[in-house]
Amino acid sequence: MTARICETAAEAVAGVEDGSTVLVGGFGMAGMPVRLVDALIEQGAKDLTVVSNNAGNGDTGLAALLAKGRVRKVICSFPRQTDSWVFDGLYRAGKIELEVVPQGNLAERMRAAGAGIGAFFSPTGVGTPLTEGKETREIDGRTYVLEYPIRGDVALIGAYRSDRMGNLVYRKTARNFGPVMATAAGLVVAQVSEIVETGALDPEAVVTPSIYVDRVVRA
Amino acid sequence: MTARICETAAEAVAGVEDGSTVLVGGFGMAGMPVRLVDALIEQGAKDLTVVSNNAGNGDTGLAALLAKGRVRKVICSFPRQTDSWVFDGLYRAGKIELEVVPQGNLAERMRAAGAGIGAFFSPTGVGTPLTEGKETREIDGRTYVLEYPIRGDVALIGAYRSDRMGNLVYRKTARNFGPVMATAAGLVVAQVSEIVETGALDPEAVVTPSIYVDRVVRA
Amino acid sequence: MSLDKNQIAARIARDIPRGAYVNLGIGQPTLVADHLPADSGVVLHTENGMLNMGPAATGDDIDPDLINAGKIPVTELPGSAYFHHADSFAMMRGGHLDVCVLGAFQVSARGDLANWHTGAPDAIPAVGGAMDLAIGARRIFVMMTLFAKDGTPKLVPECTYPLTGVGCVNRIYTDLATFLINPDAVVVRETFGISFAELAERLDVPITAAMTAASPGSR
Amino acid sequence: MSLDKNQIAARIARDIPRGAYVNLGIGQPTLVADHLPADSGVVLHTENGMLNMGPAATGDDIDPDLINAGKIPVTELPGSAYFHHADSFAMMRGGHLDVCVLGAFQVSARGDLANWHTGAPDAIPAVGGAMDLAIGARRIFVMMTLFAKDGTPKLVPECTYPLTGVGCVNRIYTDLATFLINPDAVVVRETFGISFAELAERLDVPITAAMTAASPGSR
Repeated sequence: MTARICETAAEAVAGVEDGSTVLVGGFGMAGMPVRLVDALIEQGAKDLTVVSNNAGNGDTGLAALLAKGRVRKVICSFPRQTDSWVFDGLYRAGKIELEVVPQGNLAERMRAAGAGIGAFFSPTGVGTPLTEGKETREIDGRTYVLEYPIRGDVALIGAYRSDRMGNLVYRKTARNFGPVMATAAGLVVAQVSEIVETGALDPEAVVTPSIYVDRVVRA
Repeated sequence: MTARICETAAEAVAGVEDGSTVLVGGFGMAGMPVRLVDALIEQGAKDLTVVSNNAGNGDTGLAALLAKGRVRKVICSFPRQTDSWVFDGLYRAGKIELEVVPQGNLAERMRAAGAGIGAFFSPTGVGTPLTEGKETREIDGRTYVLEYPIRGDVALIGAYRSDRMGNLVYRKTARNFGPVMATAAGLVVAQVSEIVETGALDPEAVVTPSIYVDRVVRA
Repeated sequence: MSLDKNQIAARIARDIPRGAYVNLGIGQPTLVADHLPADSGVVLHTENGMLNMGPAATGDDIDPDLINAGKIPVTELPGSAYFHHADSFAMMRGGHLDVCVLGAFQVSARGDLANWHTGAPDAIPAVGGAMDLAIGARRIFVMMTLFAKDGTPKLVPECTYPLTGVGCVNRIYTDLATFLINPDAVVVRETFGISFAELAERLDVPITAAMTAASPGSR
Repeated sequence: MSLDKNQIAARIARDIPRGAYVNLGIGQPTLVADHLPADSGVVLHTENGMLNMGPAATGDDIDPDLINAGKIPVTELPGSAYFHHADSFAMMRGGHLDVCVLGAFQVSARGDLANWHTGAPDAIPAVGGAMDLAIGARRIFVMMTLFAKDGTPKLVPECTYPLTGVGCVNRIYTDLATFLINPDAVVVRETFGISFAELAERLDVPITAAMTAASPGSR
């Protein structure tokens, strides 16, 4: 169904259930849907599993969600940053579970979820602690590890422009995980800088077609 | 290495060796690199395996390559068309080998080759004659079949515009297999309608980044 | 009165939800587009890489770069988007299309679909995107005559033709009746110019009347 | 005289072929960019979704949507292209980058790389794209000091830190020497302010002088 244009961020994140897996776009702050994460804090869903490249920066956005104790588990590639003190504290206190996934496997596992792929053999991480215990196979002389899809109940992403159907374009490296996460979740919510009339986006340059987008809010 | 802009189609296909696997873009005639296929006929490589969605239309392009007896095997999703008489004749005479692959598996197998994926579990074709004898696995209650990458020695693709580095954009549904094949071959040759100065293409709208393109010719 | 193909198409069009993303298979299913209300908001997908495809192109609007999966020139509507083949089939395989309407040679009582090959030993096999469509969309509607020209039913206990997909069909729209393929029964939702008793008599498949069998669990 | 980090970076820059596609890892490897000739045609990749990245941004050019993998604001050059994370890591994993330069804690004599984790039990694990880079590029150059601050060698018989990738390093550029990791030997190509004999004495890894061991088979 074509996307709904929401008036508020609260409307855009309404209905997220306790225990959900939430994919959160962004690489550091670029592409991070801060307003949606703030609205999710207001909304109150708890016991969440968050899938994102990082585990929060500073005290806002994802870090604030973590600080409120709403997140049970983080699946990410790079939790440790100079300004990840909220996550660091929770982790050292044993208050949050962490699954570290190599960044490319993280992206590809979500891509697999969106593309109907049941599992795939990746060469990344073979022979390292991050793939310990996983099934491996030698194919054509190279060793691969079997990786399974990561699917979200919800994806919160940041984009640049949306038309009224929900077609999205991004801006520079803020594109990052948004297009992949949009394919991999049951409910996809996009925070955008601008909403334009349908027909105003170049069909050759649409990055996320409207089929993947459920709700859009300008923020 | 950044792409070379070639003066002629002959220069663009120089060096293709006998026995090569050649990925040929296009869906029917849309996106079909006719000039490159013609140049390949001139160039003379034989004993080829051709991977393309169809097996030639009419008497030109891919059909002409087949008619010259240069192709040992075709891997495609849909050989039989109203104007595929060249292929039909060769096939019925036992002069050409055929591997029929569901269209999505064909695209995804080339994508896997380009993306360094060793193999993947696809739900497409399960329980049908086209996946007979292939490894299957039940994952999360659904049955999948294991599919392996298809890699080309050469890819011949059609695009709309290239800049001088080899960044490509396509036009409407002529995009089809081009971007995937460009990732999946050792030597990637693009026939384009127009070559523009580097910097003239919108970096947000580039579909095939120059890293994938080896030779470009205007045709 | 039994329905003609346009009447079947109209019947299907009525059952397509507003704003749905829909793929109409090559051949008769494309007629469904003519019967969608102008304000239906239905977005048509064509597997060769486009969303929000418009009607067939005529005259000066014909563009060889803009075709549908049947290789017929089409048009674009505001809000359309182009994408490459791997992305298009990821969209299909990943379950993002709401409805796909396909033709069929045979459908079995448990929803197996046979629509790509008659099994004739001299036929050149050609599958295209049929298998990807069959297993990909959330709901598969089949559009066909209920009986072949020789009078044999096309709704059968087990398909005798090679399968396209296993257990994938949700509904069958025919000239004589509409069937729901439910997990436990084939339910006749409505009949056209034939009585339920006569229908039961002419089919080798046990059928149930809708009044007793339709349930929220229907697929 | 031993080399300082800028001199090591200059040494690496000299070995990067013209027109190569290169990823420079976070930290010291980014210095290599400053030493590439203006006309090198080298195209820099950043794994967060960009090709043909320009120098770090300053002043008004700083754009929070345009950052590198180290989350530092950068610029774009003519001919750049943006793409999403799954596409970016497909590019890396698929072997399309010519060279990747990475830092390291340890490299083993057979080219195992350890650069993401010191193995300290209280460290929060964080891998980012390190494992994807390690196994993806055609050639991996490591840039590091040869000895840790405590004087222990970082070129070791077997890595004691957790691995990033197995057998993936081709060359090691250090302050005291440049090493080629060949299949059968660690070859010293050049030394800086240290004799071969002294180097052999201080390392626990058998080394060979270039004159006798460098061969066309060197990786």
